[in-house]
Amino acid sequence: MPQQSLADSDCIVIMGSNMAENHPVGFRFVMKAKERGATIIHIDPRFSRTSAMADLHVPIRAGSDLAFLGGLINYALSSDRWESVPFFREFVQSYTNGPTIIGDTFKDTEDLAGMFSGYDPESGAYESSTWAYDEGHLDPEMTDPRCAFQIIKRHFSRYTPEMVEQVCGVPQELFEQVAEAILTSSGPDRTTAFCYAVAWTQHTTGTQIISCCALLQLLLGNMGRPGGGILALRGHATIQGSTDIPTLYHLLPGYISMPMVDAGHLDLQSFMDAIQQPKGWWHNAPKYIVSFLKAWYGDAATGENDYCFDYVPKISGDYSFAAMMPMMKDGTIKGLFCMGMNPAVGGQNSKLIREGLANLDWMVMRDPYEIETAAFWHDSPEVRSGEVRPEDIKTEIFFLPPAVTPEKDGSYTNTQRLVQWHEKAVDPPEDCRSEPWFMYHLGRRLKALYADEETPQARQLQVLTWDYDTEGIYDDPRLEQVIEEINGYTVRDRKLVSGFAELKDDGSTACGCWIYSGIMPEPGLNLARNRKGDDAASLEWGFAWPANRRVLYNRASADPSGKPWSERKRWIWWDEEQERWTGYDVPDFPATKRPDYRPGPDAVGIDAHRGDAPFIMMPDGHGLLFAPAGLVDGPIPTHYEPWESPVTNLLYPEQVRSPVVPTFDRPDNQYHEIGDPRFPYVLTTYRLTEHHTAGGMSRFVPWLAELQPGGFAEISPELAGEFGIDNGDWVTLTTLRGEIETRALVTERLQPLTIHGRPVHQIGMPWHYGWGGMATGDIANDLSALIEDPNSRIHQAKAFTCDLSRGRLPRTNGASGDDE
Amino acid sequence: MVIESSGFQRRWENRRARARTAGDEAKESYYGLPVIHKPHWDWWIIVYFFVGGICGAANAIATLARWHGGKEGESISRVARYLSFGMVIPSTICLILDLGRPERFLNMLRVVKLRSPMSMGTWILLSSSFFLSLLTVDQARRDGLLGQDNPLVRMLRWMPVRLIDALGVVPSLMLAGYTGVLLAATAVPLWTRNHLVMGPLFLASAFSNAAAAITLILGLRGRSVEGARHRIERLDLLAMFAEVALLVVFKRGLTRTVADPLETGQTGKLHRYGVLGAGIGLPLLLHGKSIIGRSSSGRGVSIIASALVLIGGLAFRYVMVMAGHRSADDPNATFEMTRKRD
Amino acid sequence: MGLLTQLRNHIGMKPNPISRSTDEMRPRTDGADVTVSVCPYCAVGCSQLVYAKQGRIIDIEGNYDSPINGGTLCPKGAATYGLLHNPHRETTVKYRAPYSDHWEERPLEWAMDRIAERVKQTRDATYEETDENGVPVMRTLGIGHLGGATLDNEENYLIKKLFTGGLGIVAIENQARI
Amino acid sequence: MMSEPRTGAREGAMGFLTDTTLCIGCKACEVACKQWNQLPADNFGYTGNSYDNTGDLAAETWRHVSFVEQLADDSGARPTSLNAFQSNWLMMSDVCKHCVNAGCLEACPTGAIVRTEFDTVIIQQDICNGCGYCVPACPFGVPALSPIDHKAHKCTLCYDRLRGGMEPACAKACPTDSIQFGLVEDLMERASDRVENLRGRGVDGAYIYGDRETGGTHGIDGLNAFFILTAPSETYNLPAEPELPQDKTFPSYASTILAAAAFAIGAALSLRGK
Repeated sequence: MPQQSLADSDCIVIMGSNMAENHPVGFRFVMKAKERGATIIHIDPRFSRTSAMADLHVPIRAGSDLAFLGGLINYALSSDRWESVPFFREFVQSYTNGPTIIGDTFKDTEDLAGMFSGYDPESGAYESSTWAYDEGHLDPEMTDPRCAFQIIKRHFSRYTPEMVEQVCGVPQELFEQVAEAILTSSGPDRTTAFCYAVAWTQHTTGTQIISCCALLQLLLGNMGRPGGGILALRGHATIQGSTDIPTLYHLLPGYISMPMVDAGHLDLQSFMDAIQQPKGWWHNAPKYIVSFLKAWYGDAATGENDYCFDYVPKISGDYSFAAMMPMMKDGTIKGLFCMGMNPAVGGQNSKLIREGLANLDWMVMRDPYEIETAAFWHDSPEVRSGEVRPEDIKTEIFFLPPAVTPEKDGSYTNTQRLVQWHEKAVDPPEDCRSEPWFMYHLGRRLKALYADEETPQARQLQVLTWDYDTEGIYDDPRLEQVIEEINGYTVRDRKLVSGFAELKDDGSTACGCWIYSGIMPEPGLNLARNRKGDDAASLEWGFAWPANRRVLYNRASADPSGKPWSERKRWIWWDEEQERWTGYDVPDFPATKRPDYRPGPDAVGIDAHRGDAPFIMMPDGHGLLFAPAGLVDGPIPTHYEPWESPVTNLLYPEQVRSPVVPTFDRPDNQYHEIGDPRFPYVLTTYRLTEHHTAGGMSRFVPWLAELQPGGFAEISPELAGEFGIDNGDWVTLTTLRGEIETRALVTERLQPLTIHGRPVHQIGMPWHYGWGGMATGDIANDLSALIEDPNSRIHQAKAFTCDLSRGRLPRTNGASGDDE
Repeated sequence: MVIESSGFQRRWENRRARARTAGDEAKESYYGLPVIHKPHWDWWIIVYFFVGGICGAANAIATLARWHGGKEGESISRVARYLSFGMVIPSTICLILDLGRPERFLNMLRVVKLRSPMSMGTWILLSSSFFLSLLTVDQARRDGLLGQDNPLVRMLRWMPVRLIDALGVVPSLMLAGYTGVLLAATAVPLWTRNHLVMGPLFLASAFSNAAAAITLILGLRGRSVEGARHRIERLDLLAMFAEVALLVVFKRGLTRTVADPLETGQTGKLHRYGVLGAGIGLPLLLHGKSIIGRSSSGRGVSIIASALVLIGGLAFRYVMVMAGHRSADDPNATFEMTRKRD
Repeated sequence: MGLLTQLRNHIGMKPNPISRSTDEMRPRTDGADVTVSVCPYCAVGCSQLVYAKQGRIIDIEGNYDSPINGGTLCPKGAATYGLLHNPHRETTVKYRAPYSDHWEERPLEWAMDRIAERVKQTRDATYEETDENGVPVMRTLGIGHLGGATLDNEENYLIKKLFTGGLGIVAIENQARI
Repeated sequence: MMSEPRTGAREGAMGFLTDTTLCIGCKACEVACKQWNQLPADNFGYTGNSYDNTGDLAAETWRHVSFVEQLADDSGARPTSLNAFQSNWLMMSDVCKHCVNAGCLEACPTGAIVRTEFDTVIIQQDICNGCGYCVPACPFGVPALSPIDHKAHKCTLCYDRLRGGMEPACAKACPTDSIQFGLVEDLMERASDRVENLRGRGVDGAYIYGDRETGGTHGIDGLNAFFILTAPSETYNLPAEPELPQDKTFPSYASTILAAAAFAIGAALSLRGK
């Protein structure tokens, strides 16, 4: 949902995010909603600048978000408002897979004490066949005990307000205030929005926390409607773009999976069969895959050679960020390109990462400043303490300064899928060059080196199309050609397509990224450069993929018969005369499919969906209360304790942690046991308004460095009282991965919570700081561990445990920041 | 299974007294940070107050001594005039060097602001040094320093000395006193609390310093000017009594918080022992015999006493400026002055 | 200016003496050319106006027209100018030889050639055409890439295309994962 | 209804309304001001004063966001429901008040500090000779001498931008429009409506700081850059009833002249030969 739509919300729940601090301008719209009488709720372990503006701040134990959301689901389903207002039941019945009967092979965590059926102990993974639907059976009344709705109800039945108080530390009356606020602000004419960020994703159950929120929003009918939905607040300028056109190991552009050996993607056909879905939009997958291969390999890609499918490398394992670090340390990865990223501070277990960097043969560093990742060999805690000497580090490092945003053309995709073009104002100074320049000229050089070789690796590069014209004083590649390639064109006459609907799977079209198709419908017309905003959906400002739709699944903003659920929440609706969908947004639905359309028996793809099935990407067009496939750690969100937690799992005592978490059991990455007495305090890391992620773009900028010039950890007065620590004293934090010293900001904004009847203290620490730049401090990520969420492979930095002690580290030459 | 709620009360009395938090530090005032900004003034301005005060007072004494004094008055007037002229030069230099941009000192003449003591002070310094230099030139002529009979001397004889003398008194007196008003017309609590007393206090101190300086010079000049010295000593004592009185009035007018810089710390000690003790108390003691016996004390005593007064005068200005800094830095002093008066 | 006006301006006559330069004061962006950019910091996507004169950026502030930020910016967005112009910014190529304890200056072209050679060298040494059970994988695990969340979409496209499609590098990651 | 004007602001006076109930403490104003005026970063040091490491207005810092944490009562209990509008963590962007009668302007002996056609107060950098008398003369502690060019500096309410018809940099950058720029009479209208609205929504501590009623601003006669606060002004390091220091000059002159006369007579008597 677009940020502007928050202004129409009746209740905004900010959880897993500190929006006012990390997305201040996005928070404008929350303030607008507040001025119109919306209730703002901030659920966070810490009272932060977001809580200061909220009507309700709910302190919660870091890592227990899912228990809280489960509590909300249980509260909503057992509330009389949910039963009395017909809208809720009708929304769930017609737009979700509530009525679907699940096969009897499925066993819930209630039956198997915290586990789902289909778990294979050796491989440590679920096999999802036992979660399948009982083909074709529906119970519209949703009373059958095996229908998804009833399974959900039973699954969350033990997430009572008392349980939430025990697990999350949130007093019952506070929990009920939140639940009532959300319930009364949901309905036909009222919508509640959730805003979240990495404090939800960065858990070993991160994906499930978000799917639990989606489940709650489906039950409350807040999906696809103005002022409703879930807004992911992403942290980098184009982190959304970098997952759409991914520099990620497991994806090809347009969320098409990389070919995987162990998933049987051995040739093009098996690959396409695995991705294609009989029903729903993914039925078109082959068109996008073939067009993508034509874009990369051009004329070399023909029907005979599977459109050069073999040249696309296949993955057979985990090469995510966390896996790459040990691969560097163990010598598998010998060369590294690091462009605008600072893993020596931002990566988990950053001491291991610095050791990995020291074991590389060569590294290419592209950053405007000499950040810690570029300077690890001559200035790092290990070098300062004498543990490591530059003379022992073999890494050959090339430091090439890049152009900064206003010195190069290009587009960013922001947190609401909006692609915006930024124009080049001036040429970059001296040796600074833009990334396209670097990639294009590196590619040209490599093509030359491999020009007359016959090896398979040479062949792989030779077939790649890499011929862009250049312009400007530094011979930058013309980005317009790159965008044309991304947008897609008909191969014969290179005529640009107007959208992914025109892409074919017979090799007649080429398209670099199908979801961005339509961004350049005509040569020179880059929709990302549109700059006509208005105070509705601003369709003339930039280009939102897919096809400029601003609210996804906005068909759900109309009832099954196509009429808006209410005048106040009108968004798109069926226009009987024009016989098409119309409204304030581009309909995320076939424009002319009547609401009462019913598919024929052998209908395929999107035609197989009914006229009242808003979720066009889902196989059956319905929102998933119960996810039969797609997530590797269970079809229904379940609360498991973070990998390191001071308390056991009250809901599932036999299964404290999620059973399928990928771990890195290595001597340099040890984990703490549950309830480990040596590390009794919950530690959560977070960001500040004044700094940017690993600090590379803020600790070196004087105006920002002076606003938060030194690292600190936030401690509650009660915890500080036990150690005799006063505001401003030095403290030391230790985990099995490392120990750091920092200053204590003793503040009432943190408080101990009662978990399982005993007090649990929480410590908060910003993770921007490092030894470089003008704002320095010890690196918080020296404490965190390499561990991953099973679905997204993101790490756990929002809830792990640590020990606290007074005073500084006995460092020999005062390695850390200034001493007083 | 039902988990009964712990009915837990979220208070932590049993823990050790709560640690001092960021919230605690902002309870009394904004983390103890100053509300107003203190002036940058230190030694340049302190010296300027000292020499400026003497310059103004000495010129006034010189004029008054000539009108009333007869032969002894003449010698006092001569010493006072040359002393005053001697003090004008350092005053101007100190003022200019204290400026952030000394090269722009002439900008002081761009405007006449009656409500700005510094603007008025500039014009006062200008006019008093103008009259003073004329009178000093006349004095030099009369002492034959400019030669006996040359065109310059003949021309100078036409100078309406009495008129210039009369005109010069007012700016000189103002020069001696305006420095107090300069401090009073600021937001610094110590200075502005008792603004009416500041001018007179500085004036009194200037007179006692000038008188002491003249006494010192006469004392050093030996027996020939014994009578003149006794007269100026009388003025010195009068000025010192006035200064003590004004200091008492000043101190009583302050509340405890605002007076704190004069009570505690380095400025407090310097005030009690330097200004009051050495600067006024000791000299009065030394002159004690002459005060009771209504006779004049010996030369040695007079020299020591006047030297002490001068040191006390300098200490007084140092204390006033530095205590002003502390007062400006103390938020509670400012809040005391500006609390809501409903 | 006549002596009289000089005197008038300089000897205490005018009560509110506005100087000539104050009287002629203009915004420093007068006459600058303006381009529309996007803030490089977080994902809210604030639109920025970049003022530049003679090839040098002089001011970066919010763009009123944007429906997202409507001219406003956060502290980081407002400091974008400081990201470009500040004493710590590196503008020349630096090279660290293995086991050395200092940076050396190197020409850009030399560095690009050397990088291409090192890539080819490492790639050839670690290239797997097929995995152990004969499945064509055409990849190298010897080279990795980090970064992308702050790089333009076009850049990400070229990186993925060259590194994965052309060189078979699979260990490509960005900040979306940390 | 044209009520009696709430400050002495002159015709066409422009100013700031800083509504602290909308301030999210993001410090965009501090940075936008420094960026437009190209002010260097000044102090470096972790203060521990909650999130305020800026500390105070200074020669190179013309906007300063203050933070005051008021979460726990003495026994340590935290609130479970917050009363409306930023009651537990006060944030406020402090700035020069551009007083209707400005202490710095009246004190300035060189005429460097002048009142512009927008009724704002600026320090003309081509005139100021760094005498520093404006520094102690300001009842709010705004101007300061720069350690770099030894001249006095303070917020100019973006006089150069106003001359170009542009909005001041901080008001433009403020994401939640806590800093609003405009004609003082309009802003005062908006402020009084806002205070009424706030009081209706449970913020009964809200008031305007800088008009004649609250604090009277003795002699200052109102601020062109005024605030809506929700706590006693001392909490934000603002004097409750500041005075215009220059109101004391004439009485002080009078007492000095009297003393001078007395001393003249005293001196004359004591110098008279017996």
